Amino acid sequence: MATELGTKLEFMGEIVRVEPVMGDSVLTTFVAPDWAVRAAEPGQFVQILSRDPQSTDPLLRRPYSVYRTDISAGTMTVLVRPYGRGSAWLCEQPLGAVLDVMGPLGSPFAVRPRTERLLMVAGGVGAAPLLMLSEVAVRAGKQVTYLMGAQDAGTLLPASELPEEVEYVVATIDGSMGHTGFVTDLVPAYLGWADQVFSCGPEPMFRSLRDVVHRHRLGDRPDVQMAVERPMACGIGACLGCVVETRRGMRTACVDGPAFDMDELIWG
Amino acid sequence: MATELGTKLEFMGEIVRVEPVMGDSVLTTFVAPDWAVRAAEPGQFVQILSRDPQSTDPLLRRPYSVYRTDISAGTMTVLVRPYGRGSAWLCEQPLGAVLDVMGPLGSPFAVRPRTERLLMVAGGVGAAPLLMLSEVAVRAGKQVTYLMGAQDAGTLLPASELPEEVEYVVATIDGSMGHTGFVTDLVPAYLGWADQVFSCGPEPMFRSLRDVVHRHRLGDRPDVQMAVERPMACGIGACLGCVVETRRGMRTACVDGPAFDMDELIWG
Amino acid sequence: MGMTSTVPDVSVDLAPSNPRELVLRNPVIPASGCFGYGQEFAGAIDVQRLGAFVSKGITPEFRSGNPMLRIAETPSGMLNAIGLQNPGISRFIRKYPPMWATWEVPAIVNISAESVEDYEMMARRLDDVSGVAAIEVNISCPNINAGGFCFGWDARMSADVTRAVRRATTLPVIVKLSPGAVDVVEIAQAVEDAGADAVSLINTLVGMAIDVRKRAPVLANVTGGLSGPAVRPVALRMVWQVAGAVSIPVIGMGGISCVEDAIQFFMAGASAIQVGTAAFAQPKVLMELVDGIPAWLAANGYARLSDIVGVANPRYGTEPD
Amino acid sequence: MGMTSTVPDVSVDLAPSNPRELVLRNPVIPASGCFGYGQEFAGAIDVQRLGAFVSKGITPEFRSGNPMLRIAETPSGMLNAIGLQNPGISRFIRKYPPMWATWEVPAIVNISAESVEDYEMMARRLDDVSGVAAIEVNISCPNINAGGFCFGWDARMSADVTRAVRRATTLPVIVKLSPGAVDVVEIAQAVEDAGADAVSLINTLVGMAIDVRKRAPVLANVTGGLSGPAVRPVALRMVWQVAGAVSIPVIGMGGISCVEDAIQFFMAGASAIQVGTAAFAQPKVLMELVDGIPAWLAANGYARLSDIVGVANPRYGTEPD
Ligand SMILES: Cc1cc2nc3c(=O)[nH]c(=O)nc-3n(C[C@H](O)[C@H](O)[C@H](O)COP(=O)(O)OP(=O)(O)OC[C@H]3O[C@@H](n4cnc5c(N)ncnc54)[C@H](O)[C@@H]3O)c2cc1C
Ligand SMILES: Cc1cc2nc3c(=O)[nH]c(=O)nc-3n(C[C@H](O)[C@H](O)[C@H](O)COP(=O)(O)OP(=O)(O)OC[C@H]3O[C@@H](n4cnc5c(N)ncnc54)[C@H](O)[C@@H]3O)c2cc1C
Ligand SMILES: Cc1cc2nc3c(=O)[nH]c(=O)nc-3n(C[C@H](O)[C@H](O)[C@H](O)COP(=O)(O)O)c2cc1C
Ligand SMILES: Cc1cc2nc3c(=O)[nH]c(=O)nc-3n(C[C@H](O)[C@H](O)[C@H](O)COP(=O)(O)O)c2cc1C
Ligand code: FES
Ligand code: FES
Repeated sequence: MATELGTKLEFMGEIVRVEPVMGDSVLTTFVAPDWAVRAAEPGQFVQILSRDPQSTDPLLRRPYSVYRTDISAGTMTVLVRPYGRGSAWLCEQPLGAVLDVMGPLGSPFAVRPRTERLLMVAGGVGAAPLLMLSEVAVRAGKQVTYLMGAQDAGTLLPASELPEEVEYVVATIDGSMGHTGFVTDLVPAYLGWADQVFSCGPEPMFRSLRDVVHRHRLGDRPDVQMAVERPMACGIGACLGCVVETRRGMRTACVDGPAFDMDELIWG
Repeated sequence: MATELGTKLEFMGEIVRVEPVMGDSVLTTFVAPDWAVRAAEPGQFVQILSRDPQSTDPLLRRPYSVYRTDISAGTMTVLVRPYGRGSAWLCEQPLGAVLDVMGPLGSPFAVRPRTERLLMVAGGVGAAPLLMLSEVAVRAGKQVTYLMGAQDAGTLLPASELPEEVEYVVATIDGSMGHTGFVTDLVPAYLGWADQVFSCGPEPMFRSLRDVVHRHRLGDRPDVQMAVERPMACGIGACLGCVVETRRGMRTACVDGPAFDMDELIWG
Repeated sequence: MGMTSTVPDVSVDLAPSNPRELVLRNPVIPASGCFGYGQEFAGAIDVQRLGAFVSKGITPEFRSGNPMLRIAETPSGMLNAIGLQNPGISRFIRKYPPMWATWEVPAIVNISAESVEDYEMMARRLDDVSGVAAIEVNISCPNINAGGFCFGWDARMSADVTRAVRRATTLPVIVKLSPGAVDVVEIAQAVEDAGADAVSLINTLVGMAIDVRKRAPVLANVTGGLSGPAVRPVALRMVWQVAGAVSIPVIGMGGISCVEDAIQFFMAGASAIQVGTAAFAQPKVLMELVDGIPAWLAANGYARLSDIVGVANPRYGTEPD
Repeated sequence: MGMTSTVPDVSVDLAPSNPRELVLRNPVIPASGCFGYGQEFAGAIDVQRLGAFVSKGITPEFRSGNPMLRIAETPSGMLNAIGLQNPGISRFIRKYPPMWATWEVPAIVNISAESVEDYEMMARRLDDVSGVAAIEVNISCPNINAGGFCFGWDARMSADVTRAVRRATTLPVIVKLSPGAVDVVEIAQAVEDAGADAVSLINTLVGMAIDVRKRAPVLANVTGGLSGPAVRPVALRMVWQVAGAVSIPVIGMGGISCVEDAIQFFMAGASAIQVGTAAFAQPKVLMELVDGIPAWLAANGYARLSDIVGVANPRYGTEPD
């Protein structure tokens, strides 16, 4: 059951499914109000209160990309890797626990109307927003190639999570599945094919992707959107804590992002 | 399973039983190391960390009187009334959850060797230490009368919790069971009988008990021990936060108490 | 006590001695830097139901703010070093007050500067801007003419700023005190004497955090302002001290997260409260306060908010004889 | 980095310029007022494995302390107003140091007074007491000759106390700084110049809490000292500032609850750490620090603790050119 909280973005949602995935991560599915489920678009995120509500620590919500929505079931799913205090708490929440959620927040990935071929470049939990984008794109009849990198086969997103129509190509550091090496090694082969590239993963992956793209693409096509991570407080553009330096000045990851055009980003 | 923590007073104990009692309270039974179970005496307490260990809030442990120990099962039981943040958290802990416990702490009730007749005067969760004292006294072949007061029949300690040998007399404010009124109304009838009186309950009960005893007893017999409640930080006499003003100066509720001789207490 | 059947009166005038007055329907005010320019929260809560709100701190010129990282979480609190990112007073005046002029909720503009002259200039520019209900003067800023020593740590410098702002505007002037002063009461009295209509406190404490993996400060700015529940005991103590020592209204803030927290500040002597960090984690807290403060008063038999202001503070109001 | 196979050296001398020196096997020190007289924790932990410990603050005369309530919990912190309950210097000297003289762990005596003369008198009395390894001078006390203004908020008064104590004893002298000073660096430099062997910081921040049901302060003393994780960002910032400005050892404290917290303080420039409030909630934290600091160093490839002291503090040690 989802309970709304008299505000327009916060709701309480009961956890209805918890599935292990990608090694120690979990897919947590919770009930959400209809407006939230319908509003959520690929690249957006929710902010989840990751503590006992009676406690004031850890204080701030944690942002998680929307991994999947199910309008008929009235649910949303997030992919959570246990990392620090907030995510560990969230991963431990059992079936039936009720989460305090705010969202969906942020700007969706911008898929241009004429784009037909989407290339995804995913690292780690960066797989989450790209999974939703893939599903939506396939439903819209577009072609998707999904590249993913991980340490080993066990920490890759299972192919079964992706729509059948998606071409799924993987790289592992230890060579236990697919290409031995980094996901960005796979990218050059697809740069001519793709109309747009969408990427989410850790900072070093972004840097390596940028270098690969600069080296291999023709002009500024395809363009690359990178969904970046920033510590967030408010999630709604009020605190200016999550800014990203761009050619158009300081922009908020929570409202203007999380996805930015690679060519707009200023790399520190 | 109980895990010791390399220190001599702290241990981790898995919850093996959670029973509702006295309305909204619960009896929580957890595994404890053998030394802790054997050491615990009536009137002592344990300090329970009442938060997610990853959180720093609420920061301090909460003291709970030992309600019962079971040496063969290797368990301890506490009686918890949901009141504020810590107790609410504790009441919600399910079977299988593992508590971080410190204890047993404090001084036991002082039963004089020649005492044969013990009168208990309990209010609310003050029933807890007196339950254990009653069990131990009965096992030692002594006579026990247990007086308890509560708002209504539903918030009394069930008679089934007490050893059969105990005379259990109750008072309820709403008259739904036993005497209509306060538990202290029952006391005068037993003052001539009792060798010692043991009491635990809220501050107003203590004040009323003191007045009744002053009015009805002969000289300073029977003596009355009152197990008082003070907010505690360390529980081991180090912070001097929990002091009680007595004729012998400031004494710590956590080491010198929780039980003090009524005649020693200085009433503010 | 007993129950009152009417809805308690929670309105408050925060500038009783100013003809332009600052009357709020209720005492709940989002704090500066924590509520953007008012519109950011519009998707989350009913902004018009608030007592007022304070805008992000405005400076004489555009500022892009500090580089990343700007925020870090700490036990029951957070550090921020935003660096006063804002469009500057000119662009600000063109962009936001026209929108606010159509709103029901009063907008208070927070101003920051590094010289007395700049404070005065900003106050003058704001004086007759429609949509601006009051000015909050942030004196937790370095005074470049005093080697970067914070205005708010020195009574004379705090009074100088207040006097200059007072001269420049007839708008209600709230001076926001710094918790870094060795004696906050001295500063409060100095700004009262210099013409402040009200004081608000506290601004953030200065703190820091180190990333042990990077062996470097978490924040690009090294230090940041500590806010949130962690600082509440310090904030409440300062509000208590100041409320017992000045006769202008005191606006309390620092870690307020629920109705009971707010009541503590009122009982310490605050006439209104501001809420910052708590609304980041839970915007609904603002609505819970708007509804919950009158509900608490009613449940406890009070007819008006002013009945509890300072009740836990013996130094508040007339001395008992 | 890479792994070192030997156990890292975590010993530290906290009074390198004093012939009587203060060498600790490890940098973990329970803080004053949080560890009684050392024996209270004996049932919980192996006290002899600590680097040292600081006793409860001692005053010239017996003090019964404040009435109840003396403590209150706050978000990730606590308030205390114990009121320096202690037996007074004479009874103290008879009672505790003889026991400590038989212990392996060095005992540091914390002293508090309300006049320079009383500080000096206590230092003189302690000078040749066997079982006392060092004196920690708590200057967060009201100076009765200065209208109750806290010694530790004023550089001159802090230096006066330090000089008097220095005159009266050859024991290592640690001056414990107050976080209430407007500029803690100024105070630290003043006490360094006045002869302190080391500084420790921070003492508690002044806070309060109100019981809304009783409509009165929770603490009988109205205000109390705030400690625990809540204050850690403020403490770390002050340690960073002071460590960058003095050349004597800095002992950091304030909210330390785990190995990573301690590492933050070392990286800010602390040579040792004290732990107060966290050990109330979990005595085992002290043992986790004793074992965990060398383990952290080993895991991160450091051969000695001093390799990380100040590494996150560019102002620490020699300036880069
Ligand atoms: C838009 C967005 C979407 C996200 N989506 C996902 C997702 O789908 N799945 C997922 O598992 N995680 C996601 N994250 C990350 C997630 O929000 C948390 O940061 C992560 O779970 C760690 O939180 P924690 O409480 O466990 O760790 P914490 O205890 O908060 O963090 C541990 C340490 O890491 C530091 N830290 C945390 N995050 C950052 C950061 N971004 N940059 C620098 N330092 C940092 C903290 O300051 C702290 O020192 C997303 C983040 C953003 C901004
Ligand atoms: C020796 C001892 C034995 C105890 N045994 C039991 C027991 O067997 N069962 C049981 O349910 N409880 C017992 N208690 C009480 C228990 O420790 C907690 O205080 C209680 O559960 C409330 O904690 P909380 O976290 O829920 O409330 P909190 O959130 O801590 O408290 C709510 C409010 O009450 C105030 N408060 C809490 N305790 C006191 C106090 N003693 N005096 C004044 N104000 C106070 C707090 O400051 C706070 O404002 C005992 C206490 C002591 C000292
Ligand atoms: C992200 C952030 C930005 C802030 N910006 C300002 C500001 O621009 N001007 C100002 O006077 N105070 C600013 N503050 C301080 C708050 O207005 C408030 O005084 C402080 O956060 C304490 O309240 P809280 O604990 O409820 O957040 C800021 C605080 C935060 C957390
Ligand atoms: C209950 C209590 C009593 C204290 N008593 C003293 C004292 O007597 N002398 C002193 O210098 N500091 C005293 N302090 C301050 C601590 O030594 C320490 O500086 C402070 O608590 C910050 O550290 P923490 O956050 O680890 O507790 C006391 C602190 C507490 C909590
Ligand atoms: S998180 Fe507050 S502006 Fe983005
Ligand atoms: S709780 Fe610390 S002395 Fe009793």
